[in-house]
Amino acid sequence: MVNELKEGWNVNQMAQKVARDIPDGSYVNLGIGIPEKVAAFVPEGREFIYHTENGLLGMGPVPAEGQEDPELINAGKKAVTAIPGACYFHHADSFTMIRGKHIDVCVLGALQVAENGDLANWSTGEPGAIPAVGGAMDLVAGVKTIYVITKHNTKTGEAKIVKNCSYPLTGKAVVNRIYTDLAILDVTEKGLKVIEMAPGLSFDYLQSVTEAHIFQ
Amino acid sequence: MVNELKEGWNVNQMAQKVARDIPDGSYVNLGIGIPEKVAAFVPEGREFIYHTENGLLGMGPVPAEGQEDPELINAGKKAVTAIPGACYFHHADSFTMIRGKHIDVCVLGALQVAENGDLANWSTGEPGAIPAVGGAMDLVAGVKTIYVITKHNTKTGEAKIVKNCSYPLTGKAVVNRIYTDLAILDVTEKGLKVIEMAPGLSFDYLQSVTEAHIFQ
Amino acid sequence: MINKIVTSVEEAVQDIFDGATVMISGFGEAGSPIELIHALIDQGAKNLTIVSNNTGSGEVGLAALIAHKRVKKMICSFPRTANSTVFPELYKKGEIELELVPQGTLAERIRAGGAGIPAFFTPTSVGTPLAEGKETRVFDELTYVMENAIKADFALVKALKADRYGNLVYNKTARNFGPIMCTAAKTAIVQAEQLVELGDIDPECVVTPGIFVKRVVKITNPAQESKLVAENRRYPW
Amino acid sequence: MINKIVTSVEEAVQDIFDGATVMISGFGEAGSPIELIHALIDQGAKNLTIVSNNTGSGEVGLAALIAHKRVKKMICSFPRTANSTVFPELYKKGEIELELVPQGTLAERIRAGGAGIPAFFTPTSVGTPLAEGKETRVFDELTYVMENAIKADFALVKALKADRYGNLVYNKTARNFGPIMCTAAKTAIVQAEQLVELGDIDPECVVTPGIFVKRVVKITNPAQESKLVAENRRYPW
Repeated sequence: MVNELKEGWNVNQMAQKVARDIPDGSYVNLGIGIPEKVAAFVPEGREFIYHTENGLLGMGPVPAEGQEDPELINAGKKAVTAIPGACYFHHADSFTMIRGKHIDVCVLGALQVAENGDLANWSTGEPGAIPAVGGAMDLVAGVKTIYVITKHNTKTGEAKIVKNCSYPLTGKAVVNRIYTDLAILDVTEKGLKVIEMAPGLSFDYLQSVTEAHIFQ
Repeated sequence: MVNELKEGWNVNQMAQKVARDIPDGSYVNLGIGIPEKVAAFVPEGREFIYHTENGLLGMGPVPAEGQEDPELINAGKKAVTAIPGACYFHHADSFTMIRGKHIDVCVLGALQVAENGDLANWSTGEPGAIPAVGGAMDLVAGVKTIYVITKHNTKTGEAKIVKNCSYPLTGKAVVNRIYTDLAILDVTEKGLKVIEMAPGLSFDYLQSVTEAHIFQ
Repeated sequence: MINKIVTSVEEAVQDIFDGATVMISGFGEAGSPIELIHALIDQGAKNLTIVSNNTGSGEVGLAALIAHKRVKKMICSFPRTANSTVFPELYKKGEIELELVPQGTLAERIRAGGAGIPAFFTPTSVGTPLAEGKETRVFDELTYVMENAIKADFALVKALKADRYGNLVYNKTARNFGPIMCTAAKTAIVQAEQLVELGDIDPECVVTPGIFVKRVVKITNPAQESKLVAENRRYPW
Repeated sequence: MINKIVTSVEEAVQDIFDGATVMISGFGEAGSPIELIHALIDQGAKNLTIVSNNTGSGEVGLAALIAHKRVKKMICSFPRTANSTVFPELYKKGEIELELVPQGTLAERIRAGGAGIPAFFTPTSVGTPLAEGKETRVFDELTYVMENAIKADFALVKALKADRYGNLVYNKTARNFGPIMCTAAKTAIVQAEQLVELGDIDPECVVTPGIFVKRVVKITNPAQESKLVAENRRYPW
């Protein structure tokens, strides 16, 4: 399957749509990579509190150059800041927040998402590859709402929104909503429901570039 | 069995003997009642740190009258103080110290101790009595060394050092050493070994007022 | 804007429903949220299951809640203490249930409830009547008993300081069960002696992160239970 | 008198034995006790099982310990990070074992080890390859996997301040695994930037109570791993 579409939302537009769907006052964990961009698009009048699983609630923006503290970092090991009202804690307490269902929303990247909400985002399962899981399995098992933000297909045109994940799972039936460059899809009991499509896109075209069955 | 002995150690002497056997630098939890008296007899040159399971490590002496703080209390709900170097923590962390085998010595009272080290100290099992256990079962399950300090027999002459506990157990085979007004007894694989006797006491007399089998 | 501060104890406890499970902080009077408990008495919810280390003393606070027959069941480690007569009398009459739990197991079950751990194994109570009927299991030649998490619909907690995010610090040994109860309740309701601005609590010293707290109400001079008992006060007065 | 302060890193790590299990604090470079790790390299213990979130970067600190073939097995959640080449190369050659554990499960297993809990149930990893071969169980219609505690012979931990009782506070997100590792190791060895008098750390703000700490050594200006890596430093130098 080849993705012939040239248009579609860019990464910032995708991130903005995620932010739009997060309720005021939410506690939010943003995964490494594209999900981090969501922080730049908090809608007017809303306040989110960002959790980073390495031990900070109330993560603020990237520090000014030269102001980085190597002991104030996020889960991606990048320098961050702490807002007034932030707090630090150890890893067991941090994952109490995650596993105990205290975090409202987690935004994660994906290698594959299946139509039943299965997520694969930690390993391609290649022999000889170094597996690394971090907090991904804890997040999908514990956070109330899981949003995936990802390109609809890979650079080489392979499907990421699939019938069944071929890569090792991060969690079974854990994803609630998928934000791609082409569409927003809800994981429902009946399968993937299209909530919104990029401008100019037809449903038939969207289905043609999606391995999973989708419906409107 | 009637306790005809008039002599024997008094409570302060018993407490002093317990304190004598606690190594320098120990973390110590003292039960409610007679065990609390141990704190007054720290031998010259030794430093003990007292843990109270309601959330204080570094418990200090009773405050001067008028200096009591109703929010600075011990497990017996009496006003205490905190020494320099003390710290406060919540109950789950406090019992991490206990259950995780971080406390070196716990000194407890007893209703009955059996010759295999079984301890009964929380309930007489009377029908209609209000059972109350507190931290006793956690302490005997988790603290490295359990010392019991108790009168050898009850006021009415009944045995407290018994073959088998008739009261509900606090823990099975948990007691290491027993300090009574008449003797100090070690719980060994072979039974109760007499380590020390009150002045003027004969072994035969001691055995005659002890239900459990003892040996020298 | 996130603002967890409510202006009255009435508002703070308004949605506690009949049959709810309510955790109440405190070890004896230290950390007991007496004003929130009194508001709960006024509010009227009944058939409550209360999780608290003790059962209160005299006829104020938790003891008053029990005296008003609002409590179906107590889950606690030490139901009788100095000046506690209300619970013992109802218990002897068979009018209140008791689940007796060793203090450390109680704390760990609450902590597990907050941490998404449904069950764990502990050496505490093995071989005693409190382990009867419970599953046991051997790890490394030692026997442990399986214990289940406790969660609650509400927690009533006393703190020293709070900010609008719900970050909390406590006072000395009044900390006791507060932090873990905040994690294990769907709705943690806190009375704090001081409300402070965001950032006034050192981020290294926050004891309860605000994420675990839903509502905060200011009670500047909380009543002292032992003093009320000494004065023979009874709630409501 | 209780005095846990030792005067050198050599003395601090002298009894770490071949085959020991050693927990090492840190998330990336934040909280990594690099001077203690270098002292362990100099000391020579081998066949170690290391419990740490990552595997180090460049050829300093934990990565240098691995490069010197002292590590038989890594228990960690994320063995590959920016500038980490040492572990991946040895792993591909089959010269080092890996037990991959989800980060929160790793934290909880360590916390359980310190708290006397031999095993617990968690929803994390259910239905994934990391749950394969593990016991699962249903509570309230949801499936959980049983995980065992991890304990260690030693922990090497970086803190900000310590006193002679071993009370510790940490710096920001360098806190990460330090507090739980101190609880789970028989001998927790700490490097602290500052040594302070008893009472200088507010008793309300102590993060690791001294009871969990055996030795403290002062390292006033700890090396910064990312800086050493940027300078292409390799230990020993």
